[in-house]
Amino acid sequence: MTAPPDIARPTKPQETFVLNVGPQHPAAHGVLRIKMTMDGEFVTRAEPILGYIHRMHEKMGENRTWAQFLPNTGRIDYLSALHYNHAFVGVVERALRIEVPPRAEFIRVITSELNRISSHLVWWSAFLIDLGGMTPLLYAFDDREKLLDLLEGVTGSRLTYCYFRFGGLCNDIDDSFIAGARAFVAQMRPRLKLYRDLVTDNIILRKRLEGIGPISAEMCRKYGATGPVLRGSGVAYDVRRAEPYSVYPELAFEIPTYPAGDSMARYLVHMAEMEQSLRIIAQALDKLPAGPVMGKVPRVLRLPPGDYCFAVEAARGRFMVRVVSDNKDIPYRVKLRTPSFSNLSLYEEASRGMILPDVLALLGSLDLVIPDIDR
Amino acid sequence: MSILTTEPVRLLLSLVCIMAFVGLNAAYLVLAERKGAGRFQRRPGPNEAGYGGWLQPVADVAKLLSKQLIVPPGTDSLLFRLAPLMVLSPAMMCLAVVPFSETLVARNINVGLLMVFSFGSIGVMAIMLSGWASRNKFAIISAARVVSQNVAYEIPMLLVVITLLMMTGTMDLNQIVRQQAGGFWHWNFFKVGANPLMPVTFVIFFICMLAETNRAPFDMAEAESELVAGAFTEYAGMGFGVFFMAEYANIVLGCSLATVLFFGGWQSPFGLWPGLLWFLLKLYALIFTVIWVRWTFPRTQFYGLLNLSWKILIPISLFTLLLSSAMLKIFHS
Amino acid sequence: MKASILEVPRGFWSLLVGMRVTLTQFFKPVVTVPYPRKTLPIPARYRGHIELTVDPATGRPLCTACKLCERACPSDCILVDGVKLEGEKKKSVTEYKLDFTKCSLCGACVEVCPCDAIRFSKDYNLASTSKADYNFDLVERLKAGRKQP
Amino acid sequence: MIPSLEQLSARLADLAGAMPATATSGPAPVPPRSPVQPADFAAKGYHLDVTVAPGAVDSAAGILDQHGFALDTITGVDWIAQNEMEVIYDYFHAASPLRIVIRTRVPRDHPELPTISAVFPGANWHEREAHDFFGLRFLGHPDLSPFLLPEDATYHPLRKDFSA
Repeated sequence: MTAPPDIARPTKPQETFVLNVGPQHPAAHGVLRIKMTMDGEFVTRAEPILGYIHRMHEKMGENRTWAQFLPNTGRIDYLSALHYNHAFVGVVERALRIEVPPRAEFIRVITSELNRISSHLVWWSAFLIDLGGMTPLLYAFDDREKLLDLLEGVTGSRLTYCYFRFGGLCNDIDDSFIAGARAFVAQMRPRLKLYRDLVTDNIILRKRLEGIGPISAEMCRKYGATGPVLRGSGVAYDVRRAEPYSVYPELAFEIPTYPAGDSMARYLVHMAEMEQSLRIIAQALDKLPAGPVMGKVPRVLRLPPGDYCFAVEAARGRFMVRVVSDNKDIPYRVKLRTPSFSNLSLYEEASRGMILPDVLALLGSLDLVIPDIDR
Repeated sequence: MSILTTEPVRLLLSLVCIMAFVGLNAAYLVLAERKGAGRFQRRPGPNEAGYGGWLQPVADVAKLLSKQLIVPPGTDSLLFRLAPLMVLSPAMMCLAVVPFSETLVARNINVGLLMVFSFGSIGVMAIMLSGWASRNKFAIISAARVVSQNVAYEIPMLLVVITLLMMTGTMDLNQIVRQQAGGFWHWNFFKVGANPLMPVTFVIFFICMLAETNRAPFDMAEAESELVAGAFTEYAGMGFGVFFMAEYANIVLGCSLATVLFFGGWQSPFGLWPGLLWFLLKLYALIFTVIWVRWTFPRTQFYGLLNLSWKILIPISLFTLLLSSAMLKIFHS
Repeated sequence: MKASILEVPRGFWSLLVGMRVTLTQFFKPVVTVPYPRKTLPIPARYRGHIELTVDPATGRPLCTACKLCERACPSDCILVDGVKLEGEKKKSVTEYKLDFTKCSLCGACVEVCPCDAIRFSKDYNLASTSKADYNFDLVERLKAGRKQP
Repeated sequence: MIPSLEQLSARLADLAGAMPATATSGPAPVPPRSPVQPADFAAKGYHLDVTVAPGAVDSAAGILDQHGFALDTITGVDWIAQNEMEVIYDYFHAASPLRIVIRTRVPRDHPELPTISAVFPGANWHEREAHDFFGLRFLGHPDLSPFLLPEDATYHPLRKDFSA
């Protein structure tokens, strides 16, 4: 609910107070701080203050070899590590024109989509915690646990994966993974129905999200917001379709969009994306070719001079790696364009004049990962 | 025996019993809530202290008691200390008039219902005071919310109670229970002959009770994802523990009232063997529902909460009131 | 008007549907594992800290102290030293230090090793109040027989 | 209105042509080339590589804004050997697969260029970040206080002569 016009008027400074939400606050997942200037319970200005978990990944990139930087990518957005892996191996493969075997590409897609579902499940449950519903968290984490078990079986880690390699993968999947992934797809569909019954159709949730924090497609464009935020504003933009990479062109899936632009639309986009991811996984498992999982890669990686970009659709939107090489075995510059950064940048404009619970609902619906913003 | 029945001793005894009842209930309802939440979420809940977690409340209380009571600098220390006392005492007072069985009632006064509602309003003030005295922005917002929430929900609740009063014609709680004797179809909840919307009135009563006790999905006062812990943010140790106890004491009170008003109090559902056991069974069934509701729904938005009261509950309860009075006039005059 | 009146029973129904969901879950068995009393099997590819492997023929570490892992490590947490014993073609390891506080378990060392002399252990119950306890000496650990099959 | 590559190149070439070519002091890293270069997407990851004078980045942003582009990111590259600072603007389009790179070079000891945050409000944060990391001064920017770095930071960690 936005403020009626008489409340949204510019208030005198002595009539407002400053409320610091974060860096330690239950609604600030991680260490985001939002300095809110409040007029009663109406927020006149919400200014995000960043940098509490800044680690300077970009400087680290200039100090280690291409291969050594790869583990870092999994730690930028810890919830969609595989997509970030994918972008970085993608940029090196693009520069060196490395052929990736089809089996490896299919496995990349399968694991990435599993990762996307697990990321969305975390978002969903954390969002519901923001809205005061505790139980969905446990149901989502129950499902996510199965996902993590699957991914741990092939990658060796549960969260900050480092599974993709330049030219392929570090190891092949086995039959138990394929069977497990199929079983997961089969049992996730009824679970999504359960989520719908428990939460999505719930009148309290709908009242809480419908019409809250509307973000227009134009505002998204001006701020460079992507991912579920942009799709929740009715724009069918998905890097998997706009700048096709890997084997996504061979797979059928839809880009779910909802035109309303409110928090409910962003919520519904997330839920629909999980279904689409399941669809992609099922197709990719059916089409999975045999063969090697590692292509021919030069022993010492030296990228030809110049700059290269590679964008992927991470769970939160467009993630782009831009590297500049000066023909050495370490990058000259690594720029990480992270989706949460751009998505949060519209927050100040979008949140103006709303009341505190709605501002926090909007914050949750943007699907932020704080290390992804601060890098 | 003669000493026991003298008035001062009886008073003291009933006070001690009520305090023990509230204390035990608060302690074990916390455990029940955590265990229940666990089961709703497919996990076992606390299971380490004692056999299956049965000593968890003891551990909790020991922990809370051993903690330092911090009065932050700059607070209004008198009000800050007074608020926890004020929040617990009304709930205990009100339980004095609740008939646990035909004879087991501390104070059988003929305006019991009135007393419950008048004392019940004090609890709001206590939370407001704690928010005010804490000198904390989150607490102030919470205090403001609690007041407007409670004002908004007092109205439909009283309208519902008036609907009932027109049927019963008395404010004596024991008398109200006696009127519902003989089989569950005589309970007020099922008296659709007097008012076809009786179940709806119960639902309104239940919703208002949740809102008055600041329980999820109406826990605007705490709203931990927005206001940290709301009015209780600055409280430590047993100060916080008392607020916690008061919440459960209020739930017990609210559910007892619902039992008495709608489900025949200590009457048995088959018209046979009335007694304390039935009362407790119904009481805990209702409390289970309260816990069940909390662990199912997200929190309502603050304006949604006020809208629910003013735009939905009050019109419906006014309608039931009119319907009731019309039916009373037509069929019973 | 009609829609907003219809919303009341529909909304109430949606609440009942939600309560049905949680109630059915209430009567299902718990899914959690009581951790210290019961543990789950660890997958074969689990990445614990690295450990040295032994040559089954000689019983000595396979490591030849070639220092490839030292160079591959992105976090500089490996320090290897070795000597060339008489009558042998390759060096053998005398010192293998792993600073586990810096390790990010990326596996670059394991992948780069030409003679499969290191692998991931399955050791995850690591807790200490002292940082110094994580300066592992893998040769010592190997001698102490921690988790060697 | 999805722009075609030719239209865009023409408009941006006008812009780049109107400005004097970038004056490079010191050894030129690459042979002089046309300011608007089509690039092979499969090899580089973008379609059009436009070099403009530092003063023209805001007009370039204006042109792209008219055509419905969105700002992807702004970043710097410190070419310490040439004593220059390169600033790169990435743009993407939500309705077409077009990707455009606008780049400019400013002297390293005097890194000033106009802000584009009036055209793209989202550039505000990207420019603050570039200021943090490279010390680039965006003229007309509302607030260039440290953003990701600590609030009292006076250093610029991504300059190549910075060492912790």
